[in-house]
Amino acid sequence: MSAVSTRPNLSAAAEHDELRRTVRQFLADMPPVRSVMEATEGFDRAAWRRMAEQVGLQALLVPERYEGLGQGATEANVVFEEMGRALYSGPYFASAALAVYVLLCSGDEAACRDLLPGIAAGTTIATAALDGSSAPILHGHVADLLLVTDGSSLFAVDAGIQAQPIDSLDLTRKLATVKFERGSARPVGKEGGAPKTIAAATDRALVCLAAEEAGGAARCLEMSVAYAKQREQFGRPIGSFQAIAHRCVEMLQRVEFARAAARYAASCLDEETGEFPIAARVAAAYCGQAYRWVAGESIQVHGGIGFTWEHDAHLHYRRAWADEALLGTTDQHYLAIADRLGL
Amino acid sequence: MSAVSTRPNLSAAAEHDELRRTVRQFLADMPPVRSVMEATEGFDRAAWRRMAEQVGLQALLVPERYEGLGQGATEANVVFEEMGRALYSGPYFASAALAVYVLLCSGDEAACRDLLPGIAAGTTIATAALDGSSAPILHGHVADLLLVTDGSSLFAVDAGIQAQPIDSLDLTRKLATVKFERGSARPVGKEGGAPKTIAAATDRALVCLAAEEAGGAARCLEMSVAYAKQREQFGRPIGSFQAIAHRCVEMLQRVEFARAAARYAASCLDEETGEFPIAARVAAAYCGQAYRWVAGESIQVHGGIGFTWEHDAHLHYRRAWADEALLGTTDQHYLAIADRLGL
Amino acid sequence: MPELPEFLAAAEAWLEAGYSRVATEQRGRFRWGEGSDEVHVFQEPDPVEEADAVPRIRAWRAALWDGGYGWISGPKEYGGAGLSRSYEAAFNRLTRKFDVPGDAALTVSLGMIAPTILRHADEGQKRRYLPALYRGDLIACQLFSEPGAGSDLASIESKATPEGDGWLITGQKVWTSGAHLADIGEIICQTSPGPRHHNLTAFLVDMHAPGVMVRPLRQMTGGAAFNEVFLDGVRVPGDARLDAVGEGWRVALTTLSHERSAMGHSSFGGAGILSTERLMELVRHAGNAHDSVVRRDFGELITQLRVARYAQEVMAERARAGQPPGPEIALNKLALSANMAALAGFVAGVLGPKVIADTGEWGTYAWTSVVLGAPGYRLGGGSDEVLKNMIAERVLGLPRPS
Amino acid sequence: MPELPEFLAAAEAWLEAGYSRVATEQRGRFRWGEGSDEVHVFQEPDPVEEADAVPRIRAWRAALWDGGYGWISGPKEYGGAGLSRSYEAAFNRLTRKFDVPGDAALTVSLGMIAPTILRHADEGQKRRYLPALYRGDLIACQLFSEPGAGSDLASIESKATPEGDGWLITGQKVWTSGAHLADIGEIICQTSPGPRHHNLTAFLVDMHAPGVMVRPLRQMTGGAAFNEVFLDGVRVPGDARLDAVGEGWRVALTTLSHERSAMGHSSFGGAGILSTERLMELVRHAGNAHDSVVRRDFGELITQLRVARYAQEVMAERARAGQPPGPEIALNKLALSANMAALAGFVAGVLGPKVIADTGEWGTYAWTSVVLGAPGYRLGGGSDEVLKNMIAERVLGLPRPS
Repeated sequence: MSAVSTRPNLSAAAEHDELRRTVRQFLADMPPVRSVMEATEGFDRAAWRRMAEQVGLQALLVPERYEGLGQGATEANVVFEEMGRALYSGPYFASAALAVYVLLCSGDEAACRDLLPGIAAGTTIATAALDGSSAPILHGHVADLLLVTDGSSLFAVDAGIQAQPIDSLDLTRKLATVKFERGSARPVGKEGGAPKTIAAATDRALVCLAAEEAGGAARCLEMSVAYAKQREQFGRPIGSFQAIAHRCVEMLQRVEFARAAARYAASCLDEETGEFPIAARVAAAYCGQAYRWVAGESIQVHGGIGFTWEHDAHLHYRRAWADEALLGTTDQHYLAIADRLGL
Repeated sequence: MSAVSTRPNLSAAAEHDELRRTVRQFLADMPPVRSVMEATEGFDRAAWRRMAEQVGLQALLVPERYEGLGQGATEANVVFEEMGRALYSGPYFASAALAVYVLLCSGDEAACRDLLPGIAAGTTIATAALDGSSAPILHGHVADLLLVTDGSSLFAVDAGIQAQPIDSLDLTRKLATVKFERGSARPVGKEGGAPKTIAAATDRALVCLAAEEAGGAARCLEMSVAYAKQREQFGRPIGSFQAIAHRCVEMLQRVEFARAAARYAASCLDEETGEFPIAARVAAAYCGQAYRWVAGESIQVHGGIGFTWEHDAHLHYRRAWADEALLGTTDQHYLAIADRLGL
Repeated sequence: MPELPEFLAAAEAWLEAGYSRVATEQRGRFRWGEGSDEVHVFQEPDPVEEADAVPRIRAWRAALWDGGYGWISGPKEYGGAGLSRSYEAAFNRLTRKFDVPGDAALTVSLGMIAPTILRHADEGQKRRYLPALYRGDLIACQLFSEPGAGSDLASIESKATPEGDGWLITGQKVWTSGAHLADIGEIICQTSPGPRHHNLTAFLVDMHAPGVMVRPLRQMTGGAAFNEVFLDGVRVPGDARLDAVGEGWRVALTTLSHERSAMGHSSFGGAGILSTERLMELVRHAGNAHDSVVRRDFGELITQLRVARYAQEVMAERARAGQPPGPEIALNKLALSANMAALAGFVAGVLGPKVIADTGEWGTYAWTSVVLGAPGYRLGGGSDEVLKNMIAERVLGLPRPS
Repeated sequence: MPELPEFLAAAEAWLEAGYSRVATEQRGRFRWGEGSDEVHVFQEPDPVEEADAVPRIRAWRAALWDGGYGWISGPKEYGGAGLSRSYEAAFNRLTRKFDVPGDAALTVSLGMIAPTILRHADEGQKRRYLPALYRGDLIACQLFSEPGAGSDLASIESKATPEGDGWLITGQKVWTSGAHLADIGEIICQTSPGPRHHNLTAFLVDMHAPGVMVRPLRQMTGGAAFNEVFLDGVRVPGDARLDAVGEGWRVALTTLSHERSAMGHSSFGGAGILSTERLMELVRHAGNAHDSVVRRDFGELITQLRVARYAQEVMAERARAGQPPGPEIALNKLALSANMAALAGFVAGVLGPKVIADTGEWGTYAWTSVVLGAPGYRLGGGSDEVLKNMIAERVLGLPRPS
């Protein structure tokens, strides 16, 4: 489809059912997130290896010429929805989406050839810090490969990384302060090419994040509806009260629209339609807001029990609020949309 | 009380009950707003004269030395709540509050002596255009006296006014395009003193407008609750459905808080507390938003009938939306609050 | 079945023969200050213009029908072309290149009543009404709401009582669009004192029959997009009954689900008042394109409008893949009413004083129609509350909210 | 009755004698980067600090009581000073000038349970408990919520069965604040299988009695501001019953209305986390004081916080003028939960990445406690939904929502 078309083909959905089932089953068989989130690494190394060996998920977005599966954003959309539902705590988003997109968007053939196969095999855990600051880095404490920028150029660092995980709002996606030796940094892409590469990679990664958020929101809705059917107050299921029922409908609205937004943006990316730069930020803004809202309302529907440490509601709530500051805030997305439309 | 205190005395409320009853009764005895709003002048001249002669409302805020009643913002608060409830369509706000405050804030003793007695007696209808543009002027088509500015100084114009009422959103408060002879303009206050005078007068007039909006919102709530008790759907009063009941509670919340905000700001003005500049804009922003929201929800509670021309709901809705642009928008109030607090 | 390209080539030739092309640069493109600045929120046609337009629309439908394009996706036995919906959609896109009358005035006729007839009518009724509706020989309206029964169809009080071979209908209907143009009306009446939802029956009533009186209903915008319809002992024949006695509620649900779908379709930001270009021009001309608060608000509004469109396209694609939308289609209607309210807030903020008084400046005061129309969107086509009840029960499987 | 100035002069002298003055410039004033940057949303005391604090608080209350300031507005027959509430308020303001322990840990004891006892207890109970509570000899907690009965008190399953002269209580309570410090608890139990709301009775149970077990309940913030309390065949004497058998629901309503009032009191932006100065410093240090979107949002937040304060002051004034607030006091609680949510959104927006990970920067990550605590405000002290039902029925006179 030509680059000027703004309407992507959305027809591939059905054939992804199998992929969805596989990923969902794999994630269901993993150790529960509560059992790993308090460990230092914050995820299960053995399951990470199985994910690579049995399902090959880390290779999903890596082109075949770099030993990947060469799948598109549409397939990633399905995988990330499932990751979000399961609150997967490993470095999947950082390594298999963010870092992969940075390398691909850099256009640095040699770096891709050297670095992508390890990421695809799951033997290299990569992450990226794209704002040029010393802010904490996603999964920095388990990263073998760091993509960083000085604001002008990109560098890959794969040795001498000193990292310290730190307290963070999201208990299921760790952040770390990272120091590394400048000397060990390898330039990636053209000198001065970082801003363009980062902008392109950020748009792409945002679409994965949006799908993850849509999946998380869908899970919150599911828990809420199930609870509203079963919990009785005043002699009847609380879901029969309009205050609860209508809130669940508003949650459904956001979940359905969030899923559609992420799905649509993914199709725009795969088909290179002119709508992509808008659709990416629309999905990012909408899904982020939707997840935050749905996760909050889910606590409310659950009442007291939803406010306890033991209930999973707060893990979603924490994830949703932490996402807000990961790759730009909602307001930044809104402003980007105005810019890109040429206002 | 000293100018640095931020806590006004709020105890005068009880003694205003009599004033409230008088004004409410007077407004109830007037021709219904629907019968006058489609006439060219948009209000009833005879009732305006009775208002001056029998109740003296036009003189309320005019100091006694200018032949007024010398009442304060607290008394005006009561009167404007009632005006808002009744959707009074005459030039009361423009003449008895806005123009009076502009003259008083100008500190121009001679102008006050010459012009205020006529306003207090209701024989002069005054209005003000404070943004220096050629935008339509509130009640300009019936104004005997126009307070205008060139952005630097203030002027009073009382002859050669040519005005044309124009279509406006608010059917119960007319606007007009106005032309006048520069030659007949009399300077008011110090040369270059307009910005200061206008800022002070605007804050004061906003407190009256806020009270009017709180009163309008209270009326919308009243109509909605009465309808929700009486209208049956699905075999029971609609007010017994949580969706309607909770909405009415949210309306009540805004109405009560709006009334309190306007009342509090009025007390701050009367007692010259340091909180006044903040309280004025807080009341303006909150009451404007509250009225707009409550008027809209009131249509929704009334269902189809609320969307008809014949029902009064839309008259409040129109008034509420038109108020937004009268003396600054909500966003401008928010920004002013940030400025004034020294952020 | 012709291949799509052939079909389109033939269609283009047919259109070319009868209608002039719209210059490409005029099409869809919004230009500040050009032409009318009207902001259409409801169809509130000028009576004079309307008298002129209706014959043109009827002629266009007749030409379409006679050319074989009147009902492209319709079954052949009722005069349709028997092609898939994608052919119909492609043809509709093609017509935008030509200067032809729109079908907006026939939204109820073709978007709501015809599908109801296709689903609920008997063979004879289908043959009689479907070609006539698609050919524009008949225009239909929907007679559901009553002053005492807004959202609650089960409290309908209009009564149909058997008389001879037919029925005698008496009652009052309200919020009817286009009743003054309609030849027939789908009416729901009480036919027994029986239990709620089982006491209703649907009929197709001749709007020109003696005893039918149509009166315009003025809504808060000032215009009259709707009617009140009074029926005083109107005789209808036995074959005017749609589906069985007591099935009126089910018939009404079919019509309502099409209504929501038709309304939801306008929820995305592609054309007309929701056009991105038009909104940007508004912001620029109002002089606050550089105000970052306005830019942020604009980004938020566009996000809401686009997401509604994306969701609709994803749903449409699922439908094409054989998963026709169920009751969740009503989510689009909820999005539409929310988006209209958001639009009202945005334009009022951008225009400030220019939206409260008509200074004659092009494209400013005209936006009051959005401010005044927004509340109607929350009420029409199923109020937000009624739709939420329905979705809670039928999509989420929650106990019936009460 | 002493005149207020005399009263205050004497009080100041008394305070001066026992406590040191807080330097004026320290008082209330927030300074960026100084001291702890903790953001207190719930009382989640450190167990060690708490062990230290409670004896100090008890000593302070005892000194107050013995000095005649322990219950200034209380009736003389129960040891109060019999003065008006304005004296009490003036004294409380005065104490802020001195380095004295606050009464925050006694909010339930003095703000909720004591007023309930004053209204519902018999003469003997009043004489026994009121002085002890105000003197700090006893600390009370509230035992209402249960795992199966959150907002719906009528489904309480804890049972009190008559045994000898007294009762035997068995059940489980949850969301109890300060149960681990409390000497007595106001508990609501089922005492008959009778009709809803008439089957409940209130008791004052000794928290040190055999069979009472208190366990901390960890909430989503990570801390444990609340407890679970298990009662396994706890024997209470006959005179532990508060008001008549079957009156438990009415007793509970009294306590709850005081709870809402106590919670609502924190809804305004004067001190602590809602302090305007603290928020402005936050914005400045986050580096976006010149961002007009942030300034606009700040103005909006301040508007909400101030209006809540103004409304409370207007209500308080009405109360002083002899119109004590009715159930509409719960509007303050609704405002509080909305304002906490608005605050969470605002600080998260201002801090961006700084609120999601603890980099050690002063006064940044500490605000996560607002993000994590906000949902609790909507649930505690009557959920938004339950309060809205109550207000709809009792303030607006709507039919009981269902």
